[in-house]
Amino acid sequence: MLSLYVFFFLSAVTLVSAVMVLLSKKPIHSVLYLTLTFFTLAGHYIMLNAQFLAVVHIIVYAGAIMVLFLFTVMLLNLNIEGEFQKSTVMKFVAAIAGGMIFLVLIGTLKSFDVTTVGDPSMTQIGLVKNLGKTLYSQYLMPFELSSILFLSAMVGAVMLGKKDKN
Amino acid sequence: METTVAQIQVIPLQYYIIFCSALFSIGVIGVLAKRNALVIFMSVELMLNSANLLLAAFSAYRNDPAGQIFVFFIMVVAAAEVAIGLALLVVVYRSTKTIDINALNRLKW
Amino acid sequence: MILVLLLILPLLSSLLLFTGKLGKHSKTFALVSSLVVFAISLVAGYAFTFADNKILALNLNLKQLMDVDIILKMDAVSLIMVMLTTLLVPVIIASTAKKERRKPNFYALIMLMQMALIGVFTASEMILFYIFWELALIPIFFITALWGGDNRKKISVKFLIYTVVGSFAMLIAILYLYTLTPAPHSFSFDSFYQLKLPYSVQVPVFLAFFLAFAIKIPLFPFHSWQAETYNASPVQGSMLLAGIMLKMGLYGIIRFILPLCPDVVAGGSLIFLPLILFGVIYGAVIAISQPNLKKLIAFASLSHVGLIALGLLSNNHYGVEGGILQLFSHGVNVVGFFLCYYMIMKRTHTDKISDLGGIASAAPKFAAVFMIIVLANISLPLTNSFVGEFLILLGLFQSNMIIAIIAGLTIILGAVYILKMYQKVMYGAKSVATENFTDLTLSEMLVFVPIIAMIFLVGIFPSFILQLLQGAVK
Amino acid sequence: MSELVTRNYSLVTEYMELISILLLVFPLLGFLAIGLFQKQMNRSFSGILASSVIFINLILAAILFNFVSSSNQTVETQLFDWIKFGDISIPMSLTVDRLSALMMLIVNGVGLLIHIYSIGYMKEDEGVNRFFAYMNLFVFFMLTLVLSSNYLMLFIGWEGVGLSSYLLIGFWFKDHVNNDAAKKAFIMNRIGDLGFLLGIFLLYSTFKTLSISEIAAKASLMPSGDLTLTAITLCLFIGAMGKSAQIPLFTWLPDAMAGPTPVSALIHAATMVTAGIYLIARSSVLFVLSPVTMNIILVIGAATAIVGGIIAIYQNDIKKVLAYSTVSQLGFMFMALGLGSFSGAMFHLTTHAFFKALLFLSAGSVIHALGNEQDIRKMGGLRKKIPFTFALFIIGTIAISGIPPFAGFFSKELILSAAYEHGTGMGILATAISLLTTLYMFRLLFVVFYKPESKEIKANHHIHESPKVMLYPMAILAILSVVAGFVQMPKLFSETQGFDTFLSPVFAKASGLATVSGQALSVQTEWLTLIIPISIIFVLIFLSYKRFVNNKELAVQTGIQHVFANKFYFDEIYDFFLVKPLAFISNVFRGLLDQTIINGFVNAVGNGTLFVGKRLRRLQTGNVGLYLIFMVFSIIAILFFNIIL
Repeated sequence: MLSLYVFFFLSAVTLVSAVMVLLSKKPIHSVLYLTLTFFTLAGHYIMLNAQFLAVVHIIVYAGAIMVLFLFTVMLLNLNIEGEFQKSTVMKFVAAIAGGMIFLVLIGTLKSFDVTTVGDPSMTQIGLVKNLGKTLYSQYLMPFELSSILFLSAMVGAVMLGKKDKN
Repeated sequence: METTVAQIQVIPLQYYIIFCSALFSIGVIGVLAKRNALVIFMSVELMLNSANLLLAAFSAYRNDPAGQIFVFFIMVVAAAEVAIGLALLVVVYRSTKTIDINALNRLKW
Repeated sequence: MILVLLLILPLLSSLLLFTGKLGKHSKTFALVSSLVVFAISLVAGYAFTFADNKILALNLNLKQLMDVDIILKMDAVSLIMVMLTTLLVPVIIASTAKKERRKPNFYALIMLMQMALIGVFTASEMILFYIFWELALIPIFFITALWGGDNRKKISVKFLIYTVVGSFAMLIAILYLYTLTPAPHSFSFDSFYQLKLPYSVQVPVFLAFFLAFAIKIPLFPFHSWQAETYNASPVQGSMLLAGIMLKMGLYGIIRFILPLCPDVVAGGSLIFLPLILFGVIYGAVIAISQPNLKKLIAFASLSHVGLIALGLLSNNHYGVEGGILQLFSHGVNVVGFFLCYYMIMKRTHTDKISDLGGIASAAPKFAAVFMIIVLANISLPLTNSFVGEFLILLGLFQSNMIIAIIAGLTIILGAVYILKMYQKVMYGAKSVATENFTDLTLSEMLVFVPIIAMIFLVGIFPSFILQLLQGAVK
Repeated sequence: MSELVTRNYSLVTEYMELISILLLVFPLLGFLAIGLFQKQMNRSFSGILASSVIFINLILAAILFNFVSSSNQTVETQLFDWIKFGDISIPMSLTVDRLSALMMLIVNGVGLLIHIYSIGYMKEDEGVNRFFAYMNLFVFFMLTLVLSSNYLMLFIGWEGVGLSSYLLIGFWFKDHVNNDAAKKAFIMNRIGDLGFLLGIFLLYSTFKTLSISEIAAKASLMPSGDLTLTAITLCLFIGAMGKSAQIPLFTWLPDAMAGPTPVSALIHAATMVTAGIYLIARSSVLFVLSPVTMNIILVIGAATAIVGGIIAIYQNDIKKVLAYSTVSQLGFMFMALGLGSFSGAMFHLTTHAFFKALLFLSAGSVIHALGNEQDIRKMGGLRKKIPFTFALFIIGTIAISGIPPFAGFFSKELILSAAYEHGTGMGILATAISLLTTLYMFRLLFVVFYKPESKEIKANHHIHESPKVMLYPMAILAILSVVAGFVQMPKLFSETQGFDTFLSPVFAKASGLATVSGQALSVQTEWLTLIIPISIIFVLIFLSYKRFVNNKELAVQTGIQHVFANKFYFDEIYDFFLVKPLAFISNVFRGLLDQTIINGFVNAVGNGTLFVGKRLRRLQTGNVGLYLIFMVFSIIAILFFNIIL
């Protein structure tokens, strides 16, 4: 039962802070609320017995991505309040769209259930050891490819960020 | 070890589905309602994360590591995407002095 | 192995020409390589006649990499088509005048075209076939768009889009049939042939294939690109189009429609045969009042290929065999016809029939050559197209008498437009344009030699082709 | 296989087979040699070469003829398999029986004489080499036609002679009148050819073979009046109508006179136009078994004979008169065929070949003498200027008019007696038709040779007799026209029916199958049928002498004569009902249907796409937010439908 309460708590915090990401006027606040969201999500991962993911999640999102966002805000001096707002109609439309997609997603996914349980002995899949085994055997090729993706992303970012000589 | 699974399954899978859908919808609303490119990026992150969480949930309920592996890859892609995306944002800002997406309408007919 | 050679050699030659390193010698090189290809095809024909099961096959199994095998097969029909291709390409290359300095790319495109065409005729696997089928479009598109006449860009784009529309219909049919093949799905022709499709499936499959081929051949009413494209392309392009490429559609009918939709062909003769039949008459009738020589050839060709299609779809083995023979003959004749047109065009710079006249007295050699080709076009006995048309009409006659009689009217109409044209172009008094008409030079005569040789060879000894077909037509 | 067994491989037959092949080889070689070396060849040499080729052929033909007539065998020669696969096998093979031997002799004999004549006639022409090449080509195809042992090979010759006829009519191709005539001849022939071709299809579908002898054997087992046979024979007859210039396909033949006169003599009088008669005689078994067709042939033959004869009376072009005469005579031969008298038709064909060739050559000699003048109104009194030609012309005229003892009399007599056997009415009709001949021929004779000289003749001082190279062949033909008839006397005079007996093996099967056997005529009636026509002939000659010799100008035509002179307006009718509509339809198809509707539709699809694209472009506002909303709503829609379905 405890886990159920924890789940509700974490979910509530996540959703509230996610909403706050959108509602805050200043970008910097949005970034901070987003950070909070990521932390609560990490909590969810732990609850799902996916410890490795939780750790990676913290490192990647809270550590790297958020820092990038913060740097961007800082460097470009973007922390201006309410500079541009969409019209109310657009916001309304957006809200409706969001609501509809929520309903439709639930409608689509609700029928899903865990019909076939995989190998029941594989209980500790979230641990580094088990995950690593899968990753380096079955998914070796995509794993290596993702490193190339990273490399090219890095090169791309550097290229784009570089100031024009002229 | 059976207990771990049982313990997880105290929470019905439907809860995760509803929660993740809600989070995803918030992301969608953000993308649609905001004009600030930076916030739109963040909303995209929200969507990615909701998908991640759902994958992890399915993975745990099905005892299948593939789901978690995919989460892992999605993180990789997300990280790369943010790096490139923010770099693009910087470039855009340099040329237009704003990050309002409505300024980026050069592609119209 | 020989099949691979047939594909690789033109490709290599084409690539070498694309580099542009050969400069002035491009034409010579292209000519020599196409002759080599012709020689190889002769060897293939020789090997074919001695092969046990009358089939040359190559099967590269590539299942590990993708779901596509490379299967090349050469049966009698393929052999005839390949021979036609390899015979005509040297003629086409040799026909380019020295004055018109063509860039190496021109020859490279022709060689690429040859490779694609040979691919179409030898592929025995749907995806491979489809790739070659579309690949053949690319060179002819550029030949038309780069070296064509007035309005070339618009017309070549129209041509491209038009034919691609048809190809997509075919692609859909191919993919659909693929899903019907038994469990480890396969694109190979053999697995397609083993399908025994119910009638309700045959109809849509037939329609899809028929649309693709009807546009390619072209059959009425999908022909409107034809005259325009012939008119806009350089003569070599028109020859490639009319002589070989249009045969792809007819070849397709033999390869797919006949084995896959036999019930439709057998039962539906009253639905599509009248349409094709109308096109046959239609082309001939239009040719009568056509003032432009090149367009006249186009409409005459429309009429002739329509007749071939009638034969192939006549649901009678004489019709099919005659159709196959006529595929070959028509290719030779129409190229010959275009060659004659080119000789006139080169000297007079006009293709309006009313501007010409009196050539026969200035150029007796040319008049004789033109006469032979013209007579072959109206299928006089002892020329190649007579046997084919005879068998086609015989087949039609046995399956549907009325259609055969109406189709037979082309014999009369053909004589009308051909003789009218020949009279106006060659006879009478000389006009301004033909005043200084010179007779054929030796090298020009040489280009005509294979054409005329084939006209008589097939006309007098058609058996050497017909024998090949023995048993090929089920 | 059975063929192999039954074939008698004696040395003689082998020689004969070789000869029958050589018959085709020589003219072909002649054509190729003259055709290919046109430029290099000496102008006078080509004629000699061409003639000697035909001369050799004539000797060969004579040998074959002798063999066939003495041994009563047919010579079958297999050349090679032409079309052979599966169950269809059409060989190139030759058959020499008595019928083809006869035709072969006519073709080569008359051909040789005309070749020699042409050496003189075409001497001045610049295209003389081309001319002789074409002539040899014609002989080649004509022999193919005559010798072939199956219908498809016969069709080769059939179309081939059409081609040579086309080439020779349009020989002087600088003038479009000639080309139009050539074109017309070819196209009208093709109309007939289509009928022939359909007949071949029917034959093949019915009998599964195209060999003439096998078909005859199989057909003789079928009942008389069989519907398929009727259809086949009708189709074949359509073919014959085209080639032999019968109503309604006869208008090309008078126009074909645009060609050089020797061509008219050889192709359009003596040989090619008789191919239709040959075809029907060849297929006699089939025709005998279809009485309906026979009646149609009879009607059309009679109609053609009358129409041709009437038109001939009102023509003013010397060659046109002869041309219509040919039409009329051919019609007469078809009548004979329709009456079932195949040997009568063949006999008349033979004699007609001699005297019509003679007449044409004499006409050519007249034209030659006058410097290419063909209008008889500008002639007259030539009797004294060119006496030799005159003498030959008069022999021809007498022969064609059927005055005894010249050849025409005997052959006409054979047909007339067949007609009287059929019925008295038919007999009288046939007699009337043969009397028409007298009318137009003697009109021609008197106007050209007897009438007072016209002013053109008086002004022309270059009138000269033709050279010997032209006159000798004419003389030989004249002799033949006189004596050829004696091989077959009327039954009253002689018991030896040379011609009938000679051809009887060929038609044996057909006559055995013939259903209607006419009642034999009494001796008195036969005498009457002989004497009355002859006396009328002399009356007619006298009348036309009165009418034409003294008139300086030919009378102005009035009333119905216009219709006759304008050949019953056949050309105009064709023009109005066929040529003009075809041209109109062609233009409508080309301009309206093809360009406006079909191409318009295709272009409209393209333009429509462009148009819609231009409009839809407006959706691309450049507003990314808007795009996103579209996207999200699309996703919603997709998911929504996913739930529903």
